[in-house]
Amino acid sequence: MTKDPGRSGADARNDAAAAARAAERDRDLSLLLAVLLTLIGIALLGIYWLALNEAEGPRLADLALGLVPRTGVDNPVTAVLLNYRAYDTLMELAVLLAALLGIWSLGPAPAGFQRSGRALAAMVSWVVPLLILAAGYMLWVGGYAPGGAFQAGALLGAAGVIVRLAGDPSAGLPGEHAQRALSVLGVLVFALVGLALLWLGDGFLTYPPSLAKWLILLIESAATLAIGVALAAAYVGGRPATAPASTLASGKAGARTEPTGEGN
Amino acid sequence: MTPESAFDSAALDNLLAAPLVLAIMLPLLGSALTTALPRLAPLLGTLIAVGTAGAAIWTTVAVWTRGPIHLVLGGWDPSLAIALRADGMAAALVLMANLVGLAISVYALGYFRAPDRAQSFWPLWLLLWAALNGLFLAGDLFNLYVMLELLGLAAAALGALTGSRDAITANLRYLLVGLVASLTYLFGVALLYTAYGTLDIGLLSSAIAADEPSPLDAAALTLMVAGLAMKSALFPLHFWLPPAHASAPAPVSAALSALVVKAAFYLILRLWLDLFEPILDLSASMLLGLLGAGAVLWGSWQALRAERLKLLAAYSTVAQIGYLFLFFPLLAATPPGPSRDNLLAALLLMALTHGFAKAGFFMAAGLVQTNAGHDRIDDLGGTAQRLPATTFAIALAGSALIGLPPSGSFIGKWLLMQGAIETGQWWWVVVGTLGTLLSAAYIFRVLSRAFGLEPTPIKFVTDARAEVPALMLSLVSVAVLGLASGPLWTLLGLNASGGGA
Amino acid sequence: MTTLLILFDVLLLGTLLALAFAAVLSVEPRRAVMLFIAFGLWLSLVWARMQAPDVALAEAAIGAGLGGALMLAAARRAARVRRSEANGSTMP
Amino acid sequence: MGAQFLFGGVGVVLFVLGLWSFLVHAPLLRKVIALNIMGSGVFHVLIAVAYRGDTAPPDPVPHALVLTGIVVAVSATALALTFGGRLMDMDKDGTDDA
Repeated sequence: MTKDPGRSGADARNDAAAAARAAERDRDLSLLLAVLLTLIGIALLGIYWLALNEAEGPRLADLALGLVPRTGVDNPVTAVLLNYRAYDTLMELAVLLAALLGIWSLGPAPAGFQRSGRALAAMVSWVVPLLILAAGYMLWVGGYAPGGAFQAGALLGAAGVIVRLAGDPSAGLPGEHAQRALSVLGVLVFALVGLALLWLGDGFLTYPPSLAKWLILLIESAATLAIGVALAAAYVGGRPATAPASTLASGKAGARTEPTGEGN
Repeated sequence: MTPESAFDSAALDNLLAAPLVLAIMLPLLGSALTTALPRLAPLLGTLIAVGTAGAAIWTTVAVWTRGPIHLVLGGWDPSLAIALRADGMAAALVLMANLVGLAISVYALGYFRAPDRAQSFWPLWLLLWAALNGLFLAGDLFNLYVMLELLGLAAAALGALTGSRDAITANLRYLLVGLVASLTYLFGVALLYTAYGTLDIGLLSSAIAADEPSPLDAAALTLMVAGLAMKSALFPLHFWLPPAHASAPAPVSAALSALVVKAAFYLILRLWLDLFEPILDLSASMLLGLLGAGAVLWGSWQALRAERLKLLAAYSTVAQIGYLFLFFPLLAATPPGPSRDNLLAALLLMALTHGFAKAGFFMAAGLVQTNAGHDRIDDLGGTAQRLPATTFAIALAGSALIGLPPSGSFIGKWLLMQGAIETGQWWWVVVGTLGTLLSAAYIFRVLSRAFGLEPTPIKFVTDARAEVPALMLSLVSVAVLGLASGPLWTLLGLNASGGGA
Repeated sequence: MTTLLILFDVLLLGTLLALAFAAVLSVEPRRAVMLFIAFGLWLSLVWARMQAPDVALAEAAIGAGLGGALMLAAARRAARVRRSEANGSTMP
Repeated sequence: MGAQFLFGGVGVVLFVLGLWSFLVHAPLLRKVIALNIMGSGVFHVLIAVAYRGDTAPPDPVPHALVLTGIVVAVSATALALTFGGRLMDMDKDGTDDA
């Protein structure tokens, strides 16, 4: 059904005639699918209309908005993300970590990175500090206005992308150890706060109202750093090179070990 | 916030909830720790694995002694917050998944000898484990989406760990299919939220039951089940499974085939029983049964034709998942009562047996592969002499896959056939029999190669750390589950399904 | 007044759909990514219009911004591979 | 309700469009773009459901769900594109690491 995503060009050239026939067949198939999916789309539109009609009342809106004063933050979306449904947000940080670990497991970042123009490099010196400042502002403002950990983390990640585009292959990220520690910071702090509250008798991820504001800020700060580092590291696209001085005996990670195809 | 009078009950709730929370949080924390301290990964990972399995056993014991557990996180209104829940069915699957997980962890200690392999494996494996426990214990539809994505990403990353072209290609496809599947599921969730204004499974269940059946419910069900069917590799959406499972490292294949696919199936079952029971008619269940029958026949046939041991095991998973879907039309045709409970227990018994047996089979196959340098079935001669314990594990797991007595799947299949005859759906008996014959053929094909005419072995166990877990799992699938399946019925009596919150 | 507002909304949504179709239908990788980024930014505009500024910010920064950057890098890589193949530097 | 249907309807169209493109286009990058548009469609439906006119405050719950979804989508995009990049490198080198 799905084609091999990475076909080499060589065998594609070899059988041009067959390819042309296949292309024709693909066109027919894609047209057929288009008709089919149009019908499905129309049906789904009807269903959506039904769903809108079936709903009585404001769904969760009034309940969620009404309880915001007890969540420790004023921005309702932050209240949902970090209080009502904090468990989702914790797991979402885990998803980001899974992606990053998956990227790292494929080995070091590929070589062949090309530098961009001089103009960009000059821009970096003032854009990056600005982005970092903006991230801090975004994090703080998220308590009562649009913003929060994810937007702030994204700005940090964007700073990393710009640094890499300007010629630093490591996107301004620290060495391997620091990178590993920072990228799990969000999950670690979040889960530990949750478990500590369970231990203290409040219940898992159940903040006491008097502390809620500060606990949420703590979690959000950790999450911002983790998201920023994870996004920038994902953009780098490979395991970080180990700084040779700071480690004892891991010449392995830096030396481009080829995957050995264990057991295969 | 908690009123003084309610404090005691809240404290008790906390204690009851602790094992559920720990079963999810321990592996998550473990993943963070093994990422941050890669050199200690095998040690930390093993400790966390033991702890997680302990939390899972604790969960099962808690459900066993006190009945279903329902925990609303955060102390908010149940419709607003996320709930965790464990009833008999969830507890049984959690127990199986975590015992298998522990065995896989021990096996992995011996399998991933190269440090950077181990450093990649442990954090991802613990994330996968957290996602599995999270899925079995979730009580919220959107939380299930996040868990599904976590499961999908971690599974694809683990599957590609060998770094070979085949593995990356197969797991990229697996990743993409999984993403389409979870978005399809999410669309169904969005429709349900639009109509009913909550994401909690218990509340939704009552809301759906209170309303007239509408096309909206049917559409949401279709979208969600279609997405999950893709993830559980239901025929004909199974195309991604054999290459992905066959190309992964052996401990990962074991986890993917025994646990990950089963989690998606479990969700279909839960949605079917908990949410959509009131709106279902026989035809929908019949369709699932037919697809299951296709899976049984096609999967077994392909397993018989497979040239490599791991590919055989992967196709056998397609077939075994098919068996589980055969139960849907029978459940739909059986009114609530003891015979329906029997069917449910049989279904669960087959799922659990397959979990243990397939994990044991893959782990043994991995040992054969590392020992012989290949896993071509035709060239397996002498394996019984070189790896007697491993061959024994394959034979045991194989007999559980066929459904020979006294394995758990023997009882499961027996009750399946009985149910088919009782409800007048005799054609499933034909499918079941054909599937059993085919599975006997593919298992004996492997064993006849492995037991070549060569001198008798000197030592039964050659590599304890790797062979014992495989052997244990196979033994559980054959002996423990078959001979001592009684407790399962008790545990299932503790179901909260349909009860609502 | 309301008809004007509806007209504005329809225009907003029409542009969104047009960008989505263009992104999906373009064959050239870099062009497709550029259109996707435009789609993401426009989407965040629509979401801001629908009283969802938090999500709009996140979509602009994460969905369109970082997602787009990742895709652009992939497109550049694909183009480089194609170029080196066209130069006949591939191994048999 | 009219506005909700108008906005959400576009989400449904985006979902179906993305699904179609995912099924018929082979190159990885196009599949990833298709997936992202499919996801945006679902998110758009949720945002539309949250919208309650220009005067009433919107429902924050779907907003939070979408925020979560956006991060999940970009994670998946990053992983898929890295897989694809690895395959491309293997093509270029003409080697198979196995």
